[in-house]
Amino acid sequence: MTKHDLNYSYYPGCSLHASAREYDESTRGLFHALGIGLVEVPDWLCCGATPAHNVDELLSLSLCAKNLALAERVAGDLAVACAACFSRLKATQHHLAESETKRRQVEYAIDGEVSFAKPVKHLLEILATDLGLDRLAAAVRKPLAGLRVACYYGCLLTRPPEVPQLDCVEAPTIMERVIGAAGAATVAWSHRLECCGANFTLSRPGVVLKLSGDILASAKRAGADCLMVACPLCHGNLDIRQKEIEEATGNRFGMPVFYMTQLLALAVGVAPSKLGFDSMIVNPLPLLREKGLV
Amino acid sequence: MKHTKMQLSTETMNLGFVRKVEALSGSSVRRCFQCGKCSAGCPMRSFMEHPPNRIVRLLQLGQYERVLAGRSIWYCASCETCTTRCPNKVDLAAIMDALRKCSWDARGPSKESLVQLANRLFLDNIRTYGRQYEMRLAAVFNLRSGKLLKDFMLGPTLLTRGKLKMFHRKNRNIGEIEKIFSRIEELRKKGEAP
Amino acid sequence: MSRIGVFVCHCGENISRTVDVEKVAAEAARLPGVSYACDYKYMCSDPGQSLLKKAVAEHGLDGVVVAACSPRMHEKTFRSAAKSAGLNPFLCEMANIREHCSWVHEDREEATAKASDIVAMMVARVKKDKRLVPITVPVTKRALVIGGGIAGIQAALDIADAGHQVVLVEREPSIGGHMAQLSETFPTLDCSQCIMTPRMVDAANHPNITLHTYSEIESVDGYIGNFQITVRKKARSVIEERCTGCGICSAKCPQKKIPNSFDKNLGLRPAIYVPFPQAVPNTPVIDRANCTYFRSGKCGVCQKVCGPGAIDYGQEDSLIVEPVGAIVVATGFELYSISEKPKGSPIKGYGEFGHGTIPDVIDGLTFERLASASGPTGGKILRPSDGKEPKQVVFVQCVGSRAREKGISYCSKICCMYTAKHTMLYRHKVHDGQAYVFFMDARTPGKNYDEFWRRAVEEEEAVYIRGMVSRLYQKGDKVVVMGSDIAVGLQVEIEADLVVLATAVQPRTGADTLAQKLGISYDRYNFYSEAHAKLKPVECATAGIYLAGACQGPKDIPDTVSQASAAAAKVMTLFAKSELEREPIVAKVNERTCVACLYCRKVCPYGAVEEKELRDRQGNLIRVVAYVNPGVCGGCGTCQATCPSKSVELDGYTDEQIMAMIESL
Amino acid sequence: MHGHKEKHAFEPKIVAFVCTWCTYAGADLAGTSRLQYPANTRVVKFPCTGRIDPVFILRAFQKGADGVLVSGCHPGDCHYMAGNFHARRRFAAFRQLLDFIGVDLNRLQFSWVSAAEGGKWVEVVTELTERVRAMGPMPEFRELEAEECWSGAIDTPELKEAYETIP
Ligand SMILES: Cc1cc2nc3c(=O)[nH]c(=O)nc-3n(C[C@H](O)[C@H](O)[C@H](O)COP(=O)(O)OP(=O)(O)OC[C@H]3O[C@@H](n4cnc5c(N)ncnc54)[C@H](O)[C@@H]3O)c2cc1C
Ligand SMILES: Cc1cc2nc3c(=O)[nH]c(=O)nc-3n(C[C@H](O)[C@H](O)[C@H](O)COP(=O)(O)OP(=O)(O)OC[C@H]3O[C@@H](n4cnc5c(N)ncnc54)[C@H](O)[C@@H]3O)c2cc1C
Ligand code: SF4
Ligand code: SF4
Ligand code: SF4
Ligand code: SF4
Ligand code: SF4
Ligand code: SF4
Ligand code: SF4
Ligand code: SF4
Repeated sequence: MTKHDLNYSYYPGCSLHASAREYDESTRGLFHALGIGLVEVPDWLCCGATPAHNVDELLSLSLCAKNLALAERVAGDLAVACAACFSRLKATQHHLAESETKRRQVEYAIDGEVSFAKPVKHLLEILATDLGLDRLAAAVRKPLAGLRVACYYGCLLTRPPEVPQLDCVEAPTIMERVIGAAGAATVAWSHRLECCGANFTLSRPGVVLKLSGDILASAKRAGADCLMVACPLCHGNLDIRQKEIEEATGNRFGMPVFYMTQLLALAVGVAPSKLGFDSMIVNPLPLLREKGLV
Repeated sequence: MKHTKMQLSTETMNLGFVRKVEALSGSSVRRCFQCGKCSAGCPMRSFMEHPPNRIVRLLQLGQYERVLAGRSIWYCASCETCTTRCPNKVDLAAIMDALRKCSWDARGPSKESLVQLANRLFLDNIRTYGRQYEMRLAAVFNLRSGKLLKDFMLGPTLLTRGKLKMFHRKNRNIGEIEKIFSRIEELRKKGEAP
Repeated sequence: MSRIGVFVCHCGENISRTVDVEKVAAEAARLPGVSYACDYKYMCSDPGQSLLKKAVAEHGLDGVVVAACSPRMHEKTFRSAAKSAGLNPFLCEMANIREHCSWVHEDREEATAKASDIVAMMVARVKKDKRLVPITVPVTKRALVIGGGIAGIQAALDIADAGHQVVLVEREPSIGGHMAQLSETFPTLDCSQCIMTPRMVDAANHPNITLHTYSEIESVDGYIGNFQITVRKKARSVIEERCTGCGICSAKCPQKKIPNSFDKNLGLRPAIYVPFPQAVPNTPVIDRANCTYFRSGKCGVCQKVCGPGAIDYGQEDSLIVEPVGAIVVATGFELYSISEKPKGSPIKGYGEFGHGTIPDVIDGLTFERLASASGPTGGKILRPSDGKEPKQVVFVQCVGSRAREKGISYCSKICCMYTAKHTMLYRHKVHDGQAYVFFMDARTPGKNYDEFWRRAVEEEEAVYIRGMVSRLYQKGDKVVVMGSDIAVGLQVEIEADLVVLATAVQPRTGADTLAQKLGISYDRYNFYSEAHAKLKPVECATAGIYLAGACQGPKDIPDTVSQASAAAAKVMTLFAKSELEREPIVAKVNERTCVACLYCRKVCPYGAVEEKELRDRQGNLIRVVAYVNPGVCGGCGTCQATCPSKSVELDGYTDEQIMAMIESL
Repeated sequence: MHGHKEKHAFEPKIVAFVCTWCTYAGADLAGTSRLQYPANTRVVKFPCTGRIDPVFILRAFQKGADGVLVSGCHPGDCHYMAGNFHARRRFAAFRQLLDFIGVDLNRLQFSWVSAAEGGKWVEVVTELTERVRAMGPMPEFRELEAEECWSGAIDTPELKEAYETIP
C-alpha cells in the first residue's frame, strides 16, 4: 500500500475556518490517521450558501461553478465537509447539466467552463464507500463502545432526492453505519431529518430555538448520550444555542454535539487535544470521560 | 387586501407572473393538486401566514400580490422537505427561491426585512471578502437591524472558544469574484438573464 | 311406521376421537322408527356410500340420517347416494356431529350425549320429510330488452349474436339514449356519434332483433323462463313499413318552430320529425300536440307530399304480446333540471341558482349539444341568451348530488369526468376562453380517469376551485358566481358569460311504475335494486330479470357496457338449458285456509306471491287466495312465519319438520 | 388444551335457531377452526331467520329449553335480502309477548353471526350458556296454546305498524 491510495481535493467552506474550526481540525486529523490525502483547494470562495440561492439563483450557481473550476487545479475528487456547501455544489452540477441556458449564463459570469467531471463527495460518502466500512473498522484503536449516539442528518445531506444521492432520502443510514463501524451504539429517534432552523440563526433566532429544541428533546427521549452532525450550521444551532434553548424551553439537555469526524478521529486514535473539544459550547469531556474515551 | 374576496378573471389572474415563476424555478405550478403534504411536513409552517400549499394555490390563481405581500416566503428555511415529498414533483423549495428573487428584485413590500437584510449582508460579504466572516456578519447585522443586544451574550463565549475570527482578510482572487458579480449584473442589464 | 336408517361416521378419527360413535349408533337404534343403525370409518368414501345403498335395499329404509360432517360439506353426496338407492333424495338428512360437535368439544361424555341428541333431532325430522321433486320450468329462449340506450343496444346485440331472439322496446321514436346526445366522450375523447351510430344500425339490422320504438311496456305476466309481455306501440301516424325515410314530409311541414328536446330545446324541429339525423329507425313521427292537422283538422301537407303514402292520421296505439324467457331492464337515467325537476324528485330546488330563470345557466347535457358537431350550433360554443361566444365559463359540480339535506345523498359518479371533458372541449373550441370549475373533490377512480382530469388542469389550464358555489345572479349580460376557494380561505367571485351545472343523475321519471309492472325492487330514489351489491350486481331479486346501465345507479359508458354484457351473459346462461331445474324448497299456499290478507305478499322479497281467483265450474268467483309462484319463490320462508292463518308452508322446512326436531329434545 | 374442567351442578339446555347461510356456516367455521365452547347447544337450521316463527321459540321453552338463541345474517347481508329484517321486526313484538307471559328475556338471545365469524359464534354461545347456567333451570312453563297466542299477536299495534312500514 502506497502512503495514500486515496487522495482528494478539499473544500472546507467558510464555517470550517471559523465557527466550525473543530470540524476542520478533526477532519484533517482523521484523514491523516486513515492515510487519506487531502489538499485544500487554493483560493476557494464562499459557495453562497442559502442566502444566494434564496434570492439569486444565478449568483448561487456562478459562485459554486467558480469553486468547481478552482478545484480542478487540485487532483482527486472534491471532498466537502459542510452539508450546505456539499448540497450547493452538487445542486449546481445537477441544475447546470439540465439547463443549457443557465449553463451559458454561468459560464459567461465565471468566464470559464463548468466542471461537471469533478465528482463532489461528502466526507461520509468517502468514508463509507471509497474507504469502506471494513477498512474504517480495521483502523479503530479505541472503539466508542458504550456511547449512544443520535445521528442527525438535517435537511441538506439527503435532499432533494435527485441531488445528493448519498443514501435513501427518507430513511438514510449512512451516518449510523459509519459511526457503527467505530463501535458506537446508535439510537433510533424521530427527528433525524427535521430542520434545525438553519440560517435563521442570525435573523430569526426564535425559529431556531423552537426547531432545534424539538430535535434535542427527541434525541433525549430516545436515550442518546450525544448528537452527531455533519454540518456546521446544524452544529451551530444545536450546540452554540443549546443553553439558550434550555433557558427558553425550561428543559435540561446537556447534550454534547459532535462532528462526526471528531468521534471517528477519537476512535482511530487521534489525540483528543487535537480534536477541538474545547471549542464546543456544551462540554463533552465529562461524557467522554465517563465512557472511558479520554 | 388580506381578506377581500378574489375577483377572478383573465385580467385579475396574473398568469404572466406564474409563468415567470415556473421558468425561474423550473417547476410546474399547475401540477399541484392541493394535497397539503408540503405544508404537513414544513418545519416553518407555524411561522408562516400562508402555508406552502396555499402559496402554490395563490400562484395557480395568479394572485401575485397576495403571495409577495406575505412574509411566508421569507420564513422558508429551504430545507427541501416539501420538494422531496411532493407527490407531483412540484419543486416548492425552488418556487420559494423564485418568489424571493421576484420580491428581492422588486425590492417589494416584504414584511421580513430582517431576513432580507441578513441575506443582503451575506452577499455583500462575499463580494467584498470572497468568504464569509461570521463575526463581521453578525456585528453588521446587529448594527443595521438596530438589535444591538441581540446575541450579545453569545459573542464573548464564541470568541473565547476561538469560534469567531476578529480579523480577516480578503481572498487573493477577489478581483475574479468581483467579476462574477459585475458580469451577472451586466447580463441582467442586457436582459439576458433573469 | 317409518323405517329409518342411521349411519354414524368416524371420519377417520375426526369424530371418533371425542364422540363414542358406537354408543351413538346403539342409542340411535333404540329410537322409535329406526330400523337400522351402524357406524363406519369413512361414510363419504365409496365403500361408505355402498354401505348406505345396500342398507336401503336390504332393510327397506324409507329415510336415512347420516351422522357425519356438515351438510354444507356432503349433503349432495349422500342425497345422490340415496337417490341411486331408489330413495327420494329429500328423505336423506345429515346430522352434523363433526363441525358442531366433535371438533368443538373435548369432553367425551358431553360430546357423545350431544351427538346422540343431534341424531335424535334429525331422525325426528326425517320422519316428517316429504318426497320432493325438483321443479322444472320450461324456458322460452327469447329475451326482452327495455330501453334502447347504449346499455340496451349492447345487451340486445350480445344476446342476438348468441343466436337468440331479442325484442328491444324503446320509448322514444329513436334508439340511442343519452349517448346519442353526447359530443365527445371521456376518457378517450372519441366522438360519441361515431361509435354509437354503427351500433344503432347493427341493432336495427340484426336478424334476431325485433325493434319496437315509440313503444312502452304495458304489462308483464309470468315468471322466469315464461314471461308474457304486452307492448304498447304508440301511434306514430306514419306507417313504418311504407316509409322510405326520404324526409320530404319534415321539409314541407309548415309547423317548424317546435323546440327540439333532443337538442335540449336549443334547436327547432317540425311537427313531423325524426329526433336527430342519425335516428334509428329513420322513420318520422307526428307530434300530435303540435300538428295543425290534429289541432284543427287543416293542413295535411305531409300526407300530400309523401310518395309512398306512409302518413296515416288515423293510426291508433296497438298492443303486441311478446312471449319471452328473460328480461333486461336498461331504461337509463335523467338529469335533474333546476327549472323543471323531474316529477317526484327528492331534490328541494335551487332557488339560489335562479330556479332556471337565468338563460345562460345550462346543464351538462345542453353543453354536450352545444359542443356536438351535429348539434344546433354546429359545434360552436354559443350561449343561449344572445348567441355570443362565452369567454369565461364557470362549471359547477355536484348540483343536487351529495347534498343530503337538499334531497340526494349519492354521488352522480359521471359529472366530475364529464366536467373535466367539458373544460377541454371548451378550450379546444375557444382558445382564448377561460374555464373555471367549482368542485368539492374530483372523483375519478377509473382507468386513465385521474390522468384525464389532470390533463384538463395542467394542459388545458382549467382553473379548478375547491368549494361549492353559494349563489348565481344575473348582472347585465354576465352571470355572477359567488364561491369560495377553501384552499386559500377566501371568497371568490367570477363574472361568467356562461355557467354549466353538473346536475344530478336521477332515475327515469316513472321508473317506479315500470318496476311495479315487472315486480322488481327499487331504492328510495327509484334506482333499480340488484340482488346483491357485490355478488349479483346485474341480477334482480326477481328471477329472470336483469339490470344494465344507469337505471341501476349512475354510470358512465364503460361501466354501462360492462354491465350490459354481463346481463346478456346471464340471459345466455339461462337460455343454455331448455328447462330450469331448481331445488323444490318453495312455499305452497293452502287454499282452503288462506284468508287473502296477503301479508305474505308484503314480506316476500322475491315478489313470488300473487293473488289467485278461485272460481267454480261456472266461472263464478268464489274467493281470492294467495298463490306462490314456484318459479319465482326463493325459499326463504318468511311468508310462512308471517302468515297469521298458517296457510303457507315452505317445503323442506314445514312446521311439522321443525316441531318434530324441537319436540325430540 | 386439556385443563381442569369444572363440573357444574346444572347444565342448561340451549336451543339455537340459525339460518343456513350465515350463522350455520359460522358455526361450521368454529368447528373447522377447532374453537371450543360448551356442549349445551342444539342447533336447528332454517333457510333464513325470516322463517323462524316465534311459536318455535315458545315450543322450545315448553319442551324444556332453558335458553334460546336466534341468530342470522347481519343486517343488509341477508341471503334473501330482507328475511332477517322481517325477523327483527317480528321478534321485537314477540319479546314483549314473552315478557308478558313471564319469561325472563335474558333467556332469549338474538344475535348476528356471519359465515366468517366462527369466533363470534363461540362467544355468543358461551356467554348465553353461562348466563343461563347462572339463572338456573327454566321454571315450569304452563302449557300455552301456541297457535292462538301467535295469531293473537299479529294484531298487536307494534306488529301492525312494523308491517305498515315495510316498503
Ligand atoms: C352531460 C353528460 C355527459 C356524459 N359524458 C360521458 C362521457 O364522456 N363518457 C362516458 O363514458 N359517459 C358519459 N356520460 C354518461 C352516459 O351518458 C351514460 O353512461 C349512458 O348514457 C348510460 O346509458 P344507458 O343506456 O344506461 O341509459 P340512457 O342513455 O339513458 O338510455 C336509456 C334508454 O331507455 C329508454 N327508456 C327509458 N325508459 C323507458 C321505458 N319505460 N320504456 C322504454 N324505453 C325506455 C330511453 O328513452 C333511452 O333511450 C355522460 C352523461 C351526461 C349526462
Ligand atoms: C385492502 C382492500 C380492501 C378492499 N375492500 C373491499 C370492499 O370492502 N368491498 C369491495 O367491493 N372491494 C374491496 N376490495 C377490492 C377487492 O379486493 C377486489 O375488487 C377483488 O378482490 C378483485 O378480484 P379479482 O378476482 O379481480 O382479483 P384477485 O382477488 O386479486 O384474484 C386474482 C387471483 O388470480 C391468481 N393469479 C394471479 N396470477 C395468476 C397466474 N398467472 N396464474 C394463475 N393464477 C393467478 C391470484 O393468486 C388470485 O387468486 C378491497 C381491496 C383491498 C386491497
Ligand atoms: S405537496 Fe405538492 S401537490 Fe401537494 S399541495 Fe404541496 S405542492 Fe401541491
Ligand atoms: S423548503 Fe421552505 S417551504 Fe419547503 S418545507 Fe422547507 S421551509 Fe417549508
Ligand atoms: S315523406 Fe313519407 S316516406 Fe318520406 S319520410 Fe315522410 S313519411 Fe316517410
Ligand atoms: S299535417 Fe301536421 S305534421 Fe303534417 S305537415 Fe301539417 S302540421 Fe306538419
Ligand atoms: S361525480 Fe363528481 S360532480 Fe358528480 S356528484 Fe360525484 S363528486 Fe359531484
Ligand atoms: S387512490 Fe384510492 S384512496 Fe385515493 S382517491 Fe382513489 S380510491 Fe380513493
Ligand atoms: S298470509 Fe297466509 S292467509 Fe294471508 S294471503 Fe298469505 S297465505 Fe293467505
Ligand atoms: S318462501 Fe320467501 S320467497 Fe318464497 S314466497 Fe315465501 S316469502 Fe316469498
